[in-house]
Amino acid sequence: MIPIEHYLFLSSFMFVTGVVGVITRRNAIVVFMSIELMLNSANLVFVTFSSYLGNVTGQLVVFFVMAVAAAEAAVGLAIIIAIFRNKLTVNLDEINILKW
Amino acid sequence: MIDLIYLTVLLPLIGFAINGLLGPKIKNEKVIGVIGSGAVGISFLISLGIFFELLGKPAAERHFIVNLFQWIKVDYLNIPIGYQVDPLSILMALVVTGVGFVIHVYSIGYMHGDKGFWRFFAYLNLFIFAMMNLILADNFVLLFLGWEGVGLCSYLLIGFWYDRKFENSTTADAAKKAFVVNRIGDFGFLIGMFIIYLTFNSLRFEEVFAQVKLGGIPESTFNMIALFLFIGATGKSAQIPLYVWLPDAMAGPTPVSALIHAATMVTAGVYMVARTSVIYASAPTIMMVVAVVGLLTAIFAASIGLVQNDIKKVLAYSTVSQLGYMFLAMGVGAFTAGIFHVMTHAFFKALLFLAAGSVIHGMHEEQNIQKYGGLKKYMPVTYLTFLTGAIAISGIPPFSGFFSKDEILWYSYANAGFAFWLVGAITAMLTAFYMFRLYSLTFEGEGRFDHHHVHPHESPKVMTVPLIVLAILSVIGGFIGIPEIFSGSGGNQIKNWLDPVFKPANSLLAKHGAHSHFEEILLMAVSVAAAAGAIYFARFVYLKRKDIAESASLKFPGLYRLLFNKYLIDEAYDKAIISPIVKVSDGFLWKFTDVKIIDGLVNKTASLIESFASQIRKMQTGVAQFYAVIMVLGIVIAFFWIMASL
Amino acid sequence: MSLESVLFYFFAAISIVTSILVISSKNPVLSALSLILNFAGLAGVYLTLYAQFIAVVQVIVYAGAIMVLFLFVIMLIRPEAERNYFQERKSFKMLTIGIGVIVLGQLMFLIISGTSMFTSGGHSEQSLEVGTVERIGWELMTSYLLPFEAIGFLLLAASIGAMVLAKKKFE
Amino acid sequence: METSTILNYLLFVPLAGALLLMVFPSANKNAIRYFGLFTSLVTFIISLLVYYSFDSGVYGFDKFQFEFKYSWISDLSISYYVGVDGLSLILVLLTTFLTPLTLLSTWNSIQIKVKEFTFFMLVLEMGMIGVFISLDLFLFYVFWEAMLIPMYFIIGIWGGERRIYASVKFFIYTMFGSLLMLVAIIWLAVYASSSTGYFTTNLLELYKVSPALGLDIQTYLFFAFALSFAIKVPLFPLHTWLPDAHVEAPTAGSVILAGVLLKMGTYGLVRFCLPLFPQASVEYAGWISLLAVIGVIYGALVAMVQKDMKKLVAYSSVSHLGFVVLGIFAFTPEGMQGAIIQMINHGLSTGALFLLVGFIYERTHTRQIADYGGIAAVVPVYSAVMLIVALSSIGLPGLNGFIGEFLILIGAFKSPVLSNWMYAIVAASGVIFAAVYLLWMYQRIFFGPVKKLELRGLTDMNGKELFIMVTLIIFIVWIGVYPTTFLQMTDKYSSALVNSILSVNGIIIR
Repeated sequence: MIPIEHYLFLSSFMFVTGVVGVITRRNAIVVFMSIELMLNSANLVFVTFSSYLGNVTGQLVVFFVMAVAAAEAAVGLAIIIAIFRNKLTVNLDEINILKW
Repeated sequence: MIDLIYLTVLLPLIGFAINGLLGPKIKNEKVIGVIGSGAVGISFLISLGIFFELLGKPAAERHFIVNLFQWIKVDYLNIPIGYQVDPLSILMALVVTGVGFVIHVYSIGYMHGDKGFWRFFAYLNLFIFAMMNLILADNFVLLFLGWEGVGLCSYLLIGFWYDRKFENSTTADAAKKAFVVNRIGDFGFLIGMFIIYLTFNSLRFEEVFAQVKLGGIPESTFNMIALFLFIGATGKSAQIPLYVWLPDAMAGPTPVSALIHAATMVTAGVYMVARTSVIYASAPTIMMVVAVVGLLTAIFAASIGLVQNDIKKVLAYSTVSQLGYMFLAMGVGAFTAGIFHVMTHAFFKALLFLAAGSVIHGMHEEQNIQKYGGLKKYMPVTYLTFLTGAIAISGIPPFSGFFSKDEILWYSYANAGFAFWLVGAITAMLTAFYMFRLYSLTFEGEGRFDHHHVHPHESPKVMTVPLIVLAILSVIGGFIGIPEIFSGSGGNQIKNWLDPVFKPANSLLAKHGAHSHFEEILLMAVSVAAAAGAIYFARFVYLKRKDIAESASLKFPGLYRLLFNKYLIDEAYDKAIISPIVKVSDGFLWKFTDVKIIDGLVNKTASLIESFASQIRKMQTGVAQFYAVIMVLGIVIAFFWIMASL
Repeated sequence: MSLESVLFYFFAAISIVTSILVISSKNPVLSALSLILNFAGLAGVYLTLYAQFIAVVQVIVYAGAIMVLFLFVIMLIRPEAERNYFQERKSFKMLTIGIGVIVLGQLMFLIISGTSMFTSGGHSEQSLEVGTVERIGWELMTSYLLPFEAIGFLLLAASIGAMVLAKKKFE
Repeated sequence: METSTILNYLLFVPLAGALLLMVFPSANKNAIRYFGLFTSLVTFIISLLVYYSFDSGVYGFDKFQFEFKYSWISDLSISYYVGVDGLSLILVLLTTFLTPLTLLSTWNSIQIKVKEFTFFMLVLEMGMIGVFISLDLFLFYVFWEAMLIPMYFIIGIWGGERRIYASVKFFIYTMFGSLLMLVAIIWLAVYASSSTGYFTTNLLELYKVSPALGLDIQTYLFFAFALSFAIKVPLFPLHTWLPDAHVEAPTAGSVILAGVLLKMGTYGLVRFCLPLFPQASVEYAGWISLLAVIGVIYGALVAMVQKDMKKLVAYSSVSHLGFVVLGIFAFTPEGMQGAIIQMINHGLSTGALFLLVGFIYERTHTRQIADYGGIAAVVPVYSAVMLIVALSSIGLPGLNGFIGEFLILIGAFKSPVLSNWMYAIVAASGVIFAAVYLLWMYQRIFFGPVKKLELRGLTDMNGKELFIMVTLIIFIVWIGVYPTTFLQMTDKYSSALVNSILSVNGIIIR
């Protein structure tokens, strides 16, 4: 019998790792991966509660999240390719035109 | 017949519409001229018919109002388009349409070949329309419509040759000046009208005058009304201080000067004062103001007229001077005499202008009298008629000017005192002098024009016949107003005719002590003698001893220049009023207040916000990860908040 | 210690280690591979929660499809390694990690202090039924039919979008 | 309450036309123009139908006809509630009359993005009609704001060189005032809910409860409303957006702006400020009238020295609208009637002036007065038409301007509220300046010798232009000679409004 907190701790840890990754890394692809990490940590919470509460909805949401994640990955990576094609870099420090 | 009065107004309007809209298509000058003159001619005939119809009625019943339709109605304010037929209005209508018709006919010849021929006749008809409204109106607002309407026509006709130069500026400038100065007067008229409405709750002559007669209204109110109305009159009738537009109005074609700026429109102010005589009679102070202003204008303009060299300018200042006479008459309570003078003046001044036009026509548009001379052998009809007019205006019996002018002088002596008579008589003398200066320099002596290039010739019949008609009127016009000392009690026809109109006013005026017939005859003799002397002196100076005039001007160079430059009034107005207003509007109101302060404040507010925002937006670095840090910090704070609330 | 517990801690340990590897390795390829491992570990964790369907999908979709996409992109554009990653912006990184630790601490505090709320519903044990393929399939085809269709549509749109974006310059 | 749906047609025909326009191919400019004209003509005919069955004998400022009500946001008692009385109707007629003429005038001058232009014009027409017929403050506010957008685009896309500056200034300036009004609307509705028991923006219900508010509250609300309207009027010193907007706007934009949009400000004052806050209106009438009189003189003086024709006409609007405001705040039937008729006059005369300036601008591409001179001989018809319109603006008796100014001045003179002749006397001196600036401009443009060689090649007005001007001049003369047609529409309304306000304030006249 595993206490529910352990699942949540695991999820929290992965989430924070993802956050740190998003902030510190400058390679757009790695930042993207960190985001996937955060998504998965959220998924874990959904599944955990679904299982503990005996409610199937959480798992269905996870299913949808995965689909969205897949879509997002496809589009996001395409954007990264497009940016790379234009600027020949995926270093986020150099992609800073979104300002005044 | 009286019901047809509206036709006298409508016909000129129809003439205007036909000539104005179809004129360029018609092209045929004869057709245009006949339409224009015909409209006025028929109006004259109708007026004449109504006149005789009135004549056939007892004096007390000669008053009719013909209402056409309701014009403005709000609450208690009810203004109809309605025409009033009474002795005064029908007399004026006869003068306007009669002289108007003659001048229309004359214009056919004078304007021959002008590219704006149709336009000219359209404007003239429009003028007659407006003038008839002014005269026949049965309420102040309709009168004001005519009042402004004649101002408009004056504007259009002064600026008729809009591409020509006139003196130092353009005809368009003169036209604008006329309209604007008139407007200043109209402003006064409007205010006077408002006070009338406020006091009497009506703007219809009948109702207002009926209430005036009832009394109970303080004199100060009447003073105010009369003063503001008089401001309107000074604008329209070219009195001090608003006379400045009339000399410039000579920029228009000569028939216009004759019709509008001598015979009819400029007398509108006199007519208005006569029409509201009851109000003036209730405001004796303002009556005195009117008399003084009239007198001052008379002598002031006459003195300027002494030295002018432009034939039309002399006549213009003479007109101003004569108008001053009319106001003097109004001011001293001689309403009948004033209107009488309006009528005779219309005859002889129109005559003088038309004759001057004929001279100008024959002299190839030359207007400087120093370049005339000896014209009587080239244009005999013009010469004779002009002489008739000059004698008439000088007040030599039995020409018409004598009767009306002398009546005025007599009343100013009887009602206002010797000083008024004296100044009036001096003015009469000056008038005789400058008229015969003009006459002598133009028609007598040696020709001073370039005989090779200028070939003076008499004008065609269409122009001379009107001259003859007016000359006859100038001679006999005075006989309807023979003073009672000659014709016996009740022998003054025009006085009898106008008596019903002025009776209320006369009954309000204080009666002065009786004067003997001897006094009257003595004064008359003195003034006639003075005029005759002035005529002789003028002929002597300008025909025999030209050196006197020159040496006089050299002896008093300051005075001469002052007179020649018309007392520098125009310049003073320009310096003191016009250019400061323009400068303040341009430099202070617009470029400073409007652009810098008001709009500057608006734009400053916007730019302040903008500069503040441009500081804030620096936070937007464009580095997405920086935003992420901020977001996480936000999460930290949010969590702490949740923890604290647990 | 039951087998469940052993498996859970084992997979959890894999997930934790690999997640750290994802964000700390210089080479993006290494990060990607670590992420695959992380997803696999998560799939194991899902199994301990009796979420069979999700676990399998996790492996197939995430570890299989998505991560392959990542690797392809990495290969395609060959981003240079973040050479100075460990030297540059040390203080900023430490600060970020500090913030991360604070957030983790807050989350743990909230989890601990909120446990009573989770368990008060009476279900303190994992449910065996909800994670089956049959159950999820049934739900998807009945109550969640509209979202299901919508998500299909979204994927279609995304794939078209990805193609448009990744295409050669569109003039 | 009798309901009628005719106002809905009036409102939505232009919108439907605008939407239908979407399916037209952009290249077919003439089809678009004809369709736009057709739609606006249909709207005009509908408004004539409304006029035909309108009963002008109804006494009261809160009696509306052709009412239609449909609950919109029922929780807040906000409804789509429209209706007309004389005041609304006369302005609606002005709107529907000017719009087709304006569209006709753009036949040649607008060549780019014709479809978009026509679309915006039709949407604008709907917005303007909506403002005039709304009987719900919230609905009014929606139209009031909605109408800014098409105008913003009309100035911003088809305008002159500094069009962006002008359009943004126009938008933000007007928006600023409107937002205060929105606050005031909500505030008023909240206050009113304490006596009605529920929140409502229904104008007729607010008419009943609002005058009972205390003077201090009324003052705040009055100024919030009045500020918004005063900007629109525009009342001195809030007028500076107007010259910029007019100068940069295309001719059609200027015409609509001057002809109708400015009237919304004065309409708002009459419809909302006065009856909703009678005590405050009377309390501050002196100050507002003072600003109005300053505006009359100031606008005229500044207009006098302008070098750009459009700017001159724009400043003359400031002067004319000053008259209107003075008439409104005189609180006499004469002043009110004069103000209403003067709104129409200004729409016709100034609209015509802008059209005329636009006509000549199309030919010479300059609006500087100094670039012209002596063209009366070249374009006689044009100069004659210009003269008539200028005279109407000057206020020559017999033409429309006189009726309005005369009534306003006479109203201000006998005003029981202003009780000082100086307002009217000073304002009356504005008639002098009106003559000065317009005639001076006229003289500089038309009189004298022809100034430049290229001016000799000017062509006179074509048939379309002449048609537009003749139509306008017919009304200019009509109002001048027989204003009863128009005065009687609002006769009862004006007396009722004035009497009610005066009786609320305990002022007895006569």
